[in-house]
Amino acid sequence: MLKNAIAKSMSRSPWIYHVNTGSCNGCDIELVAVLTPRYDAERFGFKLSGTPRHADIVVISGPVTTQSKDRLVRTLAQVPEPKVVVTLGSCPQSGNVFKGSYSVEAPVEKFVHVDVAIAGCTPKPEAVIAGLYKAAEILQKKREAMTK
Amino acid sequence: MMLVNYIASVILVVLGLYTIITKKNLIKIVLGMGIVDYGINLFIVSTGYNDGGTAPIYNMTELVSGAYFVDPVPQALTLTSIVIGACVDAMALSLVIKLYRQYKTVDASEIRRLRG
Amino acid sequence: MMFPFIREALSNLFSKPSTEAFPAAPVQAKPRYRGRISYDPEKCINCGMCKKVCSPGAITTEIEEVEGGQKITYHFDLTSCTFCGTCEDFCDEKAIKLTDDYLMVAEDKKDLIVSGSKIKPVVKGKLACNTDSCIFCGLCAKNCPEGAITVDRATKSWTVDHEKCIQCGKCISKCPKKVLAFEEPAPQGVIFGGEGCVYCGICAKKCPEEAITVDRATKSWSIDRDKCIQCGKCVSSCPKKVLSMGPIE
Amino acid sequence: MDITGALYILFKILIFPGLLFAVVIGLFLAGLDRKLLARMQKRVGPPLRQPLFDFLKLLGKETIVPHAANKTVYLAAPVVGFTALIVLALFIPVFGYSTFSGNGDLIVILYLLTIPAVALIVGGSSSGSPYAGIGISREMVTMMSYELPLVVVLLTVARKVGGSALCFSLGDIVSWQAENGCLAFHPAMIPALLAMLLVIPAEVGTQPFDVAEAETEICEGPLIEYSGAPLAVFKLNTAVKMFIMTALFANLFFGGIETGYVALDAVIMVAICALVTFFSMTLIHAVTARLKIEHLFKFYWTVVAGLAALSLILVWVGL
Amino acid sequence: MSYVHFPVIAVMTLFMGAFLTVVLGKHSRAVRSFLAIAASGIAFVLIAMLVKPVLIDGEIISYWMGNWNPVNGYAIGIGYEVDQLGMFFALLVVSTILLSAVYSLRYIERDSSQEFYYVLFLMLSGSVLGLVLTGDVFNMFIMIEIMTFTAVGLTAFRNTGFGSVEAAFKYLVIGSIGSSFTLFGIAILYGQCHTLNMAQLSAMLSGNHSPATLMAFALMFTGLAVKSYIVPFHTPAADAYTTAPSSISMVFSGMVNKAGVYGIIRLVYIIFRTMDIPAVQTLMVIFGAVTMFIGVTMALAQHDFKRLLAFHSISQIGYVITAVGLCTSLGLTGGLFHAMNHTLFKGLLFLCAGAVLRATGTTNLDQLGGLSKKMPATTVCFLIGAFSISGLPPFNGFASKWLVYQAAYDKAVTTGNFLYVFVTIVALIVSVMTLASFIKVTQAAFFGQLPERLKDVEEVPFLMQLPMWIMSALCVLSGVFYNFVDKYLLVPAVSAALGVSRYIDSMMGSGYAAEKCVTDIQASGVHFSYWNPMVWLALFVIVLCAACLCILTSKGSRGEILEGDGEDGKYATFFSGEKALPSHVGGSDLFWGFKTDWKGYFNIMEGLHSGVVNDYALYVVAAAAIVVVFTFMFMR
Repeated sequence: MLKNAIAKSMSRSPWIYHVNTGSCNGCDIELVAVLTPRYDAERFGFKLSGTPRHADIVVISGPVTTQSKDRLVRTLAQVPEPKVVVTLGSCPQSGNVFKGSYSVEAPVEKFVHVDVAIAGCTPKPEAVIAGLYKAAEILQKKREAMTK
Repeated sequence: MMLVNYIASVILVVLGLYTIITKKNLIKIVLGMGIVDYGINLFIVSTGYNDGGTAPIYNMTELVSGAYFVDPVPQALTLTSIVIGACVDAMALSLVIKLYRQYKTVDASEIRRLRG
Repeated sequence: MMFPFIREALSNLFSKPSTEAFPAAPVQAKPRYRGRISYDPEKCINCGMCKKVCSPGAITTEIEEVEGGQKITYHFDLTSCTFCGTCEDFCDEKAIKLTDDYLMVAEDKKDLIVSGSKIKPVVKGKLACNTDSCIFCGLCAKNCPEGAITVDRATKSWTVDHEKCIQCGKCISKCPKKVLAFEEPAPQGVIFGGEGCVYCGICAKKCPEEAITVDRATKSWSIDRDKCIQCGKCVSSCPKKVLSMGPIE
Repeated sequence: MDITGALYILFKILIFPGLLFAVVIGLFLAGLDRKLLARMQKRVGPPLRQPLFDFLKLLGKETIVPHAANKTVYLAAPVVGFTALIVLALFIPVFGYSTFSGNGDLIVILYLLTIPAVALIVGGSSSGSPYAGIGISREMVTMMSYELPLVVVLLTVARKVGGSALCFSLGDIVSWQAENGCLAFHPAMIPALLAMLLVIPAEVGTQPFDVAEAETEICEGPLIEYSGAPLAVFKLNTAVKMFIMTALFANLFFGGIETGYVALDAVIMVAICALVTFFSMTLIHAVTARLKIEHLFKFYWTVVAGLAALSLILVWVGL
Repeated sequence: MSYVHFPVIAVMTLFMGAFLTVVLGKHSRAVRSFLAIAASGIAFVLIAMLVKPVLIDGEIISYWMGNWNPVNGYAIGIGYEVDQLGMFFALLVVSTILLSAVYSLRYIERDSSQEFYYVLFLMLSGSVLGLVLTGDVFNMFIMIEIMTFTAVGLTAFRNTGFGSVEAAFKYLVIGSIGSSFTLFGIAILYGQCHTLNMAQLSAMLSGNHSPATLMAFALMFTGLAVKSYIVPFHTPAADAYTTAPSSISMVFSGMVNKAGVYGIIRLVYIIFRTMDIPAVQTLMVIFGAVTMFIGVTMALAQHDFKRLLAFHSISQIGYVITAVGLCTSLGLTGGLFHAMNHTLFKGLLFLCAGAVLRATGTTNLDQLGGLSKKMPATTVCFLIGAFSISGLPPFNGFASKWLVYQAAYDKAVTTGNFLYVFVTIVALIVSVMTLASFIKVTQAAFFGQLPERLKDVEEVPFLMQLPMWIMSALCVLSGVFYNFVDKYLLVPAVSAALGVSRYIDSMMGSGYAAEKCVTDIQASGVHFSYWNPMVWLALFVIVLCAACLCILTSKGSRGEILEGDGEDGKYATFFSGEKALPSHVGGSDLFWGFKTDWKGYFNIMEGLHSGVVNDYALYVVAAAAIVVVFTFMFMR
């Protein structure tokens, strides 16, 4: 019973940790916009946490610059399982307009497994909500898989 | 009259304290401590004084009726106190030597590594 | 007042929240929102202009030789797209459109790639027979599905009805002496009519491959045939209609 | 002690007014706080059960002990804090109904209240993170800040109730109010009441006074390295602390409105707790921004302590 | 052999031990260790054997040296009088001695001229034990003097180190001024009463104070206050505690300043019996409040582990003086209990500081960090000590501080005096500040990042851990089973302090007190009720439940506790994604928010603690002058 309750709570209280790997701040702003009264992601229990240790969902924005690559990998390792990795915007998936630069390591999939990709440059807050919602569901599934 | 003794002892104590407070030289501070000691010793020995009393030594042959001797206890106290005072002074002076070796000065205002 | 928001906070408490009930009630994007790309391969003339103007290089093409021509596939990688809309602007055929679908969320990256393909038929020359080596066995005629070939062994004549021929190539494969073949087609290309040209240079501007050079001063028009991809943009954009597509020398 | 008595005490400890009651009401208040805050910001806000979801979710996460941490202290700290809070819950009567009859001594409460904070500090410190180092320093300064007004408020109440006799017992304070009316309606106690309202958010650590756990500046401060079950217990501690502080407030200032029926009392108590939560935490949270640590200290030692001292002086001159 | 000889034998054993050590112990480490342990052990056993007759049966042992019994109601010889108050302190002293001796065995093994260490150590122990057991004021003075210069010698023991000779010199100057004041007071008293016996003095002085005896009171009070290091006489104490070896710092704070406190209690409660005069209460309470506040704020500003502890010693003595000065049975109980607790937890903390010093070679908080992984036992002991001194329940500091607050506020509401309200608030705030400064030590020395320099640190040997564990256990036990402490130690001691006539009677013959019209001090105050022991059961059950909760949930999930190497990113400290570097938030970085708000105050305080011995002497003399003036203005 407790197991079920925990699994159910997983999708209802996902805490987000946001990693900016050299983003232009467009996506970052939209992510914050998601918490504003108009979109209010807190309805679903989303909360921005300040440290990866508290996080369930890691949101990556930015094209993963060479400088930030190690930090990203280290930070992701510090997130306790179950965790879901979400890429926000086009940059982490492809590098977007920075593609091919000597200082850009995108796509992020080279280092981590990405669970949900939210495309857009920047994504509309609704898309962010939809993406995070999907991530929360994946989180629950991962938890259920863990305890099986 | 013992009043002079008392006044003198208080003056000695005050002078000693004055020395300790105002003089920067460590040797002078130690001397000040000595002066305080002597003032107090004078005071103690004065408290036991009885005018016209003899030395407080039991000697049955010389003990005549009506004769009395000074209080022996303060004298014993004074002796003890002098011994202790001498110890303290010796200790203080030895510390001054050590201090001079470490700090190369006997100026109290320079010897202040421990502060705040 | 030390706390200017106290009144607002209290009045908000008793008023309706301004939150949109998003996942429950779908939200229409605002007009002119640039979202998911839709691509109509039928309209596409494979000019490649979109690919050229795309700054993040989100558009890729694949050309595959298939039966009946080249299969040309366009991939629009939404995870790489900046949604600037330049490709839409540059597409003369209106084959690309940025829709208002903003929900570009996927677990699998493939879901975020919009693709479309069409088969561009290959132009073949006419069927011809080298009658010098032909033995007029008639196998070709027998195998022709349309009955376009007529072989007369007696008169040693071999004829083909080009109207009926569908260029299926069965005859070629059946020929024992391998004397049948499609003729080399005349190379297609832009033909410059000359008469009436005002040397405006629109064709040069429209050319995605910059194959056309127009010099107004010397009234010269030249084309680099190697560069030309025969997209036909110059033809459609010519104001004086002096350009045409056709076989060239 | 016979078996029924033992069971009864166990009931008190584990269910009402001990563990279960405190936890449920604490989570309820925490949820209410978040919901009302959201509504004040024109948001829908999380459901009332959100703190419960958070708690359960954290239980299901991995518990990572960082390499730099001292494992024993790191894991024991939240449990110690939680234990202290539950003991506190037993000390704070539901108006007339208290577990240890009349033993709710104010000084004991004051000191037990420091234990959760100390647990947080020591736990954070043992995690070995420099962010936690900054966090614990801030938490400690916060504690020093609110302790002065809290002490003065408690002494004021003790003087008001006890007169010229020593009265540190919360039970006596409540029964005094039953006879003489709630302390909240005594004019001399109004400044103390306001001071107490301002002390609660710092004690609990909500928005303008949450310098110690400022997640945007120092990554949650002492909690930075915590994950999983220990973090869940820490979050639970905050929720229970909300209940403890508001219940303490209810007993100190609205003591005498008991009906005699324990269930009804409990409902009234929760209602007062909710009101206090709203006024002291939610409303202040909604209209202010986070203070700096030195401003926080100054604020508590001047404004709040001043209010409390005013009340103390008024009471001392016999008002 | 009757137990009446035990007190004298105990004192003599220690002095003989000192003598034998200097004769025999020069070359053999085993011999001097044996002598030190044996002497302190015998003293401990002898005093412990007095627990039954004195504390439980309530007997007061009076012992006349050389059988010089009083003649015609006049004391002639030197008397030893062991009442419950003296016994209480004697127990503290002998246990401190024994534990310190055990700790010293390994602690000073790297030092040279160890035989002198033991000589001075045993002489110091003997003098303090003699001080608390004697019934003669001049004997008391001599013990104080021996105590002072042995303490000075021990302060300067590690005289190659930083500032120890300087500290010793300052200690000597200030201490000898204090002793001189005491001697002066004793001389005046002798001039007035012609006796040196405490009981007889008490009988003669109670209720009739002439200007001369008031002067004597003021001077003796100042002299003993110097020995108990209350503000403004605290300056040499801070220096000496910092630079002395830790085993000696423990002795200083555990018994040397307790000797001063004992002297003050003896002075105001027994010899002069002035404690029921409100002016004396005010004087002591103000001294106590100022002491605890200045002590703790100075401690907050320190960067050195031992110096911080030294200022805490001063601060805690402030609590004791305040509580004792309230003159209620509650206050006296609280004060004595806190004195005892202070011996335990401060001794423990100094031993921890010593362990850190031995292991790392420094006590500078800015250079330490992360020791908890390397020295787990020390860390646990330190935490117990820190929680005890900060007064967290259920440790012993809480029990005694709780009594102090109750007593202070009780005094406030019963007298209606606002001063005591203020004192209560100060006491409560000081407690929080104490906690704050120990959090600073905890963070700076034991938790956080381990500096590269301290990679090879090792835990101290078992022989050094043993005293620490014993004291930790005592800290917890005396907090939890506080009722036993109260019943067997505090109640007898308090009633002895208040029961002047019994003291006089047992020394001078029964009926002597009544003859001189001496009445006991009527101390008001309810007897306290502690929280229900049932709470402890509750606590236990709940801890169990909480632990079960954790275990239960970790079974239900895969959330087992994971540990790993720092090289693995998962277990590295979160540095915003950076590679974990040794960056430690140490001693001087903490509490800057608080310190900026108090900048003015701290600047003044740092100016006052100038380190110049003349300034310190000036404070002593000025304070003595103030006490004299106060005495003459308000005690007539």
